[in-house]
Amino acid sequence: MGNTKSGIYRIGIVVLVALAALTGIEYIVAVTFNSAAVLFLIALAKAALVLQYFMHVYRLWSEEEH
Amino acid sequence: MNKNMRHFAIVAVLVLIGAVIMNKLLISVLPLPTPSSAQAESVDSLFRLHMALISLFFSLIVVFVVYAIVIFRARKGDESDGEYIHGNTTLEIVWTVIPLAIVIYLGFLGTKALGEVTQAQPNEKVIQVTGFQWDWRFEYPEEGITSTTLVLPKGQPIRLEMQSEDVIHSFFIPEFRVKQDLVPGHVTTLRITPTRTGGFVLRCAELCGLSHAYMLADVQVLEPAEYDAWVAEQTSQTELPPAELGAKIAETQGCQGCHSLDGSPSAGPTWKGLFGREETLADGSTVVVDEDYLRESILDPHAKIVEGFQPIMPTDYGEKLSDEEITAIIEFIKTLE
Amino acid sequence: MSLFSLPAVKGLIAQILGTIAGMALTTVIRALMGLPAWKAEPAWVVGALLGGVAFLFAVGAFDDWLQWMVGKETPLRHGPPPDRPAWTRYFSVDYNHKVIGIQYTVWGLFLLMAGGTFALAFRTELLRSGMQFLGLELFNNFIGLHGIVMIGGILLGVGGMANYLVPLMLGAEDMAFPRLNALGFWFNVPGALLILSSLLVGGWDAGWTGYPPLSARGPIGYQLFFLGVYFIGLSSIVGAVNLLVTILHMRPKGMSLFRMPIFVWGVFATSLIQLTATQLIGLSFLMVLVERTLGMGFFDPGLAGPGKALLEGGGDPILFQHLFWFYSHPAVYIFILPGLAVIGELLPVFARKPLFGYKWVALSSLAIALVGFLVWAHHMFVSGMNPGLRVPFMFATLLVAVPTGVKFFSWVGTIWGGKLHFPTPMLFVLGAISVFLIGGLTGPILGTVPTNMPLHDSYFVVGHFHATMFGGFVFPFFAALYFWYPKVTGRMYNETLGKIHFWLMTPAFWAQTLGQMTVGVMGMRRRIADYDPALGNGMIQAGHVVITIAGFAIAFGVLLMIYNFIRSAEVGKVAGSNPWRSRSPEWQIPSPVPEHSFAAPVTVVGEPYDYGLAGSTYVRMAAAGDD
Amino acid sequence: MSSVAVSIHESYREKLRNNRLGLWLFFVSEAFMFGGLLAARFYLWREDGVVVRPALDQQLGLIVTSVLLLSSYFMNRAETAIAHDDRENFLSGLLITAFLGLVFLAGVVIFEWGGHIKPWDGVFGAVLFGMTGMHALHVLSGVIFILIIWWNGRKGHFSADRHWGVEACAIYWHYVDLVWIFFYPALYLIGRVVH
Repeated sequence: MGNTKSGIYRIGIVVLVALAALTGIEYIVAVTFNSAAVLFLIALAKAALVLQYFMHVYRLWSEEEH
Repeated sequence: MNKNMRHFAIVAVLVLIGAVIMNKLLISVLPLPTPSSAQAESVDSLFRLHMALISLFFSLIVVFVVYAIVIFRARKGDESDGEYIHGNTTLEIVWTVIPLAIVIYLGFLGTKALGEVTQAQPNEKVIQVTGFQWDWRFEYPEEGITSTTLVLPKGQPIRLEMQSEDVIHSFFIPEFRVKQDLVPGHVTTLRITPTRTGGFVLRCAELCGLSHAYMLADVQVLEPAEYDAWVAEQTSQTELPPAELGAKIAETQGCQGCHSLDGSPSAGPTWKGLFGREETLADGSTVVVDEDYLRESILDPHAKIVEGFQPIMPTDYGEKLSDEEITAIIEFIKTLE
Repeated sequence: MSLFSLPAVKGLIAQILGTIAGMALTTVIRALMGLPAWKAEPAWVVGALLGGVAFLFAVGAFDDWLQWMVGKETPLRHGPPPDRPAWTRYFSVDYNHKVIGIQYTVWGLFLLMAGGTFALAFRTELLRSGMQFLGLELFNNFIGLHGIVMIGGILLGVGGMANYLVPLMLGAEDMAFPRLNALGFWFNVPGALLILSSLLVGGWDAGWTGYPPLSARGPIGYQLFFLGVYFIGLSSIVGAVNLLVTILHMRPKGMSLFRMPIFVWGVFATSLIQLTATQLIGLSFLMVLVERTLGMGFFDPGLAGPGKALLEGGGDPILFQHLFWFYSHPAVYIFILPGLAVIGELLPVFARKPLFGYKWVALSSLAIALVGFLVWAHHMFVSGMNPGLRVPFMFATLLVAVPTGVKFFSWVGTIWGGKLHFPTPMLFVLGAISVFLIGGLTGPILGTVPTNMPLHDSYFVVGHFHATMFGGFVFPFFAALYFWYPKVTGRMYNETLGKIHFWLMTPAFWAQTLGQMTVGVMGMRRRIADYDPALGNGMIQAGHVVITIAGFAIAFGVLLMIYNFIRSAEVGKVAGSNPWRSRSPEWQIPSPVPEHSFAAPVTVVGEPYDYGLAGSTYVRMAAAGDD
Repeated sequence: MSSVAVSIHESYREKLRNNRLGLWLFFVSEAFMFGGLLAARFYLWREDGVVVRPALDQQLGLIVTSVLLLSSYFMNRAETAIAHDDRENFLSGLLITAFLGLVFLAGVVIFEWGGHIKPWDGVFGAVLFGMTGMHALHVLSGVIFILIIWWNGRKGHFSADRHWGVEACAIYWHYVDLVWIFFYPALYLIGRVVH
């Protein structure tokens, strides 16, 4: 999807959908077998998505253009 | 290199001499009170080992430093540099690994001694300890005794179950070595087996407000036969006259933590000559101390505050004390002319 | 020039007005909500908070950012304020790290002396058993004030050394964020004033640790204490961000991490702790603050019991201790790591020999910082916490001895075979080693649970702690003050007075710390206004006399130092750029350091401590003439 | 001339590098504070050693969580837009983000805080208000930050080359979202419900 504007928008939507899906799964886990460990792992996965795609944590250690 | 070897040999001898002197010195400036419980033995032997190690390492560093100061000091006007030595990896590893081994061994010994100190004993006697600002109360559930003195039979393993009514306190008798906090909302335990008869003082070791320094209680360790006699004496007391009962309640409730009996100033008004006195209240009005006023001041202490005092008295005596007990306290106050 | 145009004075006035405004605001809001309009506690909380913020706005700490908010750019100001005398820059928001370093140091020295005065007051009270002149309430207030004011002073002292020295030692132009740097200092002024003014509203009597439930019920002074600590904590955090970015990003060409002066390593390790752990003391005090103000029962067990318990109680005082010590134990490493780094920095200069095992010394600082995060519960061995935590925390605590040992052995290795010189800074370094040694060696006995039981909350702990603080911070800090004094002022201090200071303070401190340990073992508890003269077979009285006299001797020594510094700034002999023949970058430029420290970019071409290696250089300035 | 321009550009890049690291270090610092609140939650919300939680409105929890996630998407969109000099999407993205942030705040302040648990209700009230209050404070500051950026953006500030202010605002906003990712299950999902 690359570096074009629409490409990044599309990545944003994909990440949003993934986050929404994970939130839904969280809710289902909570009302069915309520495992704190699983809930914590899902939260970690969501956090990783946000860190990578929204917060661009990689910019800290990459010399980049702007 | 040869010269260094000679230096090291001299230093090694000096370190050993220094360690022995230091250990003697430390033991004389750090005089532990006479150990008086079974737990104290475990603690003290570990204490002595620590003292020996402190002496050895103190001597090691200090002798090296002082020796270097004497031998390697620059002569007047000498602006030259010292030897160009960057470091020595073998040495670094040695002085990392040896202390590591020592501390792990110390941790192991500490764990073992901790096991001994907290070890549950067969036929433990349970005593309930309550701490409050700024006094102590001891209850003996088996015998049904409530006391302000902690009386213990010698040689008997004791389990203290401790609670606090207000803030954090800490149970500490130096001769017994062990210590444990009393935490509101928790029941904490401490095990003691007294091994020496005599009188001791229990001191609160956790800052608990104004009179923390004076939060003390007497501790008596008795021979088992004497202890039985004490129990018999305590349990035979029946039907005290109201004023004497009131005195006893006032003592176990710790009233004298804030209200003196001899007229000396404290956190609350003194009880000496209180009954019938005219008090000026914080709002400027006056009131004559009678039975109703005293009863109100116990049940709802913040209703009328005497001038010059803070509204700090707990408000839960209505729940803790029965009507008869409050009457008894009032009778007791009446006797304090 | 009118006194009222001085920014610091404007700030003070604004703090008072802000406090009044906050109180009025609270009263109006309460009246609008239909509550009784005046309630002292919330009014003071809001007032104190607004007052502190008002100080920062009025002093001008936010000026540039306010401009940025409306889209304007502001060039970095340099030099003294244009239309005022040069000295006024020390009472203004100034962006030069050297000015900020001096602001930190002087304000820190002031707080250290204030904290020391509290100590002398209650030390005099303890000269004899029985109550003499302080009274129980004031005594309890003073021990807490002594603790927290000293901690504030130490943090400022650390900040002073770090801010002044780190950019110079790295060969950097300034700190990474000069404006943030200024803000970081100015947080401390309203913060310290809040703490000191708590005495006016009843004080607080739970000691600097402020354990609830005691701290959840006392006078309003607690709230000012909490807020004051919060401000000083903010200063720690922004200062740490600044130093870490500076160290990681502002190094000149050739300055690899393992070529930095060892002091910078100490600051780096310290900043890592300050950045993270400080949040926890802020949080724990904030929780008590809202427990008092809004009735949020974090620490109040209340009516705990089965069923509806957690809606009506269930708070736990032990949680506070976990949160509190998560900062407050590593905090002592915040204090000592820069101090120990000063020892490592000065020894090679005065031994004319490389620092022994540079990498090991550097990494031992990091190791202490990291292990320091895993040992907090050794303050809680008898607190009633989960007993299963005792053994793991005992092992972790004992581990701290290993990297600390590496430092001691490396120091000995550094002076062994050197050409030792003994001016005042070197004397203080050697004094620091001896004092920190006894402080460090009495650590394991407290870290081992069974021996901790009799010693916990006794004066033995007081002795141990003061030895680590004096050996790890005070002695090295004084060494640093004497050492860099010629760099800062351009003149030498008076050597004789410096030596008198040392020979007065060192034996006095030894007597004090051993005296404290002695009475502690006899059964003297901490934080008590009165003690039983019968303890230690009646010897305890003599112990307290020794401690008190020693305390006054130390105070006199410190006054001598202050006099020396003030006087020598006028009459001291001109020092020249490098009186100690040091290799570090800051000594290769003129004294006092010019406004823009380095006239030309710095390049690092060698190792920092190659004393004794002929022809080696550490740093090179491009304009110095060599190719 | 050109060499001066290059050096200014260089210094902007250096500053950007510093600013980024500084902001992330600030996040690390704040993480310890939020972590302390989480630790308090798991320490205090237990009964007989079992993790519990109060009965909260699950619908409300899902709604505010979704709103915050959605706002993060629009924030990302705004940042991407300015990186490509698309001023229109940049400004609209910011406004939508700020609006969603306010919706989140309203959900917390009006509906959650208006519920049956109050701050003085034992550890349930204390922890609930402590966590949501501290988070709401960050959301509020984030909204103000966004509005300041929007105001300046409208006046023509920021470009594809120079928009550190926008980037800082964006990652701050995402950080607030990140915190909620952990707070949401801790408050609403984990543990046995007590009454």
